[in-house]
Amino acid sequence: MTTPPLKHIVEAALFASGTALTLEQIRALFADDERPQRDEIRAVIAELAADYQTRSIEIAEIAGGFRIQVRIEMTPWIARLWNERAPRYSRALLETLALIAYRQPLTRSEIEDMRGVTVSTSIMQTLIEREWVRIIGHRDTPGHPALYATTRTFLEYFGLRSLNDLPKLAEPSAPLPLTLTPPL
Amino acid sequence: MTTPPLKHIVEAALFASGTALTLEQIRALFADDERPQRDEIRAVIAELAADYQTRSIEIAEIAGGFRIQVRIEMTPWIARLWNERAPRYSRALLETLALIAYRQPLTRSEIEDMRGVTVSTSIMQTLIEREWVRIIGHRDTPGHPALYATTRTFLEYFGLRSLNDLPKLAEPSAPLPLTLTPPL
Amino acid sequence: MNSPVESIAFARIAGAPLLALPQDLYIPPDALSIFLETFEGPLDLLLYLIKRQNLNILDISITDITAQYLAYMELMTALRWELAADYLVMAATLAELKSRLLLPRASSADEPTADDLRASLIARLQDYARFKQAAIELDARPRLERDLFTVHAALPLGAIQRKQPEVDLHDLVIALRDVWTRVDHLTQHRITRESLSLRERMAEVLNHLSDGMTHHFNALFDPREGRAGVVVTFLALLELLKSNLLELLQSQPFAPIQVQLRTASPSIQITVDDHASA
Repeated sequence: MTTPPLKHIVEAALFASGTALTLEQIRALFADDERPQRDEIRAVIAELAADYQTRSIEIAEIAGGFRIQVRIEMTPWIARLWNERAPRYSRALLETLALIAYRQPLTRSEIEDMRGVTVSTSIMQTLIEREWVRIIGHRDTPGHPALYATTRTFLEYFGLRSLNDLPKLAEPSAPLPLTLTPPL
Repeated sequence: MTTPPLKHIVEAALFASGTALTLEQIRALFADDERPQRDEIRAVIAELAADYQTRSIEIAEIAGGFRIQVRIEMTPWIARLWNERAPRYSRALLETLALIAYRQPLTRSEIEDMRGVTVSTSIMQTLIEREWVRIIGHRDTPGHPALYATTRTFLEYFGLRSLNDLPKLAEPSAPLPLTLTPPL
Repeated sequence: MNSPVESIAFARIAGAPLLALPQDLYIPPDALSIFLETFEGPLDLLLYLIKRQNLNILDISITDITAQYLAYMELMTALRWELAADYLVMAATLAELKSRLLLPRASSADEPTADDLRASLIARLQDYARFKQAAIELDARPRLERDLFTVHAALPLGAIQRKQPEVDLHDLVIALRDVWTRVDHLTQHRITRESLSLRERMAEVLNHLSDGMTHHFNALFDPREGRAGVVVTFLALLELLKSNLLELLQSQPFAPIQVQLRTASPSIQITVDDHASA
């Protein structure tokens, strides 16, 4: 059996994995003596991206890796596959998540100080269960509170290349955003 | 926004679903007035199959439906994606499975109400792919949410003759809050 | 300072007049949930009060904002007590700040001045406003499950045996026990249909008033039922008022509120079940 072209192996891996793969994860699929260089993989990924121009899918660079995703124009039809609404998240949860994303690592009581309210246990539990947030250590202060940070899954879920890809925070001196509370 | 071509929608659906889709399942993705005929869908699937001749994937007809799968020549490389020890299931997945086992049939939002957190689509997908859980119908309420139940494979895996063999557990002392859970 | 109650009368949410206490106890049915859910905390409430007046954060008058804040708090406290702690801390901060502004003290090096306190409150508000906005932007990003779907090609049959995680029955039982424990825990803070039905309570209130006499507003509440009971009774009263089955009487501002059946209609016969859920 002849070895398939590199492009096919990379494509098959991205199709089968379902999540973003880094260049190193792709390289690990090959035996030592046939392992491609990072640049070679980059090149075939660029070729694939060009091939998909006329298809329903695209390659996105996410969380330090690459993944194949359905083009967003298809969402109205594809969303019906599951016949269920996508989960919605409360403002409290999203504010907590945003704080962790921008200010990580930080403790729960630091989050509470910033938001001015107690953070409910179920919010932290949801964030950890969704694997958007994890405990990366403990602060060296009395009580050794846990330090929270975002994960690679968070980047993948929200389609971010890296934390630098987060939208810039408004300047502190900027006028108040006029967006009122979202409708209930 | 213009409607994408039928071929793109069908391709996107097959890619996103990961499992075989029947012609009827594909037709159900469309609104009544734009729903394609079975023959039209068959025709675009044939086109897709021809397109994939030179790629790493193919369309297979399985159990009365169609699915996109990786060509068998790719398996030596793809298999290494899962080279490591089997991962462990998350607590979220186990709780979801337990609730379905003990409270079936029930909807995803009922599971969410009881757990107090949202259940991700990927958990439901994993349980269905593992063939431990399946959709056995739809509740006759707005949105017609899917009703989940465990399967024979579930009973076999856990060595149970029937659901009555599940260990008895004390129910919560208070009635379950089925309607008043605030969204997270 | 205005009485808190009077200030509430001028409260508006999303531009619509919300309350006119105590002249008329009518609250739009969704107002209650707006109050319970709109504000994410004291900082959020303060931002709202500032925005409502089209003020720049830097220009706020501590005196005005304190008065308005306390008025809102009074109402929120009446509706949902567990909010009070976080909000109380802010109320204390504001009151402290206000008193320092009004009564300049002999300056002491180690005590923050009123200007310092004001500046630090403003900085907190600005910071909170930025993250509130960031959360809205995060929510708007295309995300998996809702807007974006990744591809999943299947594996050829029999070609690869994917290693599947093992689970034993014991794990399942433990998982379920965890859920039950949580349900137990959560239910203590929740109004459940079974124990405190709104419709049932509406019927009880009507029954209570069926003698045709006027009753003290306060007498309709049973403190033994706790906060949840008070809220359900309150909601029941609002529902009954909305459907014109009750009327409220008050001889003069701040006098005790009296409740009686609307005299024209002996409408106790109306089955409460017919009442569409608002």
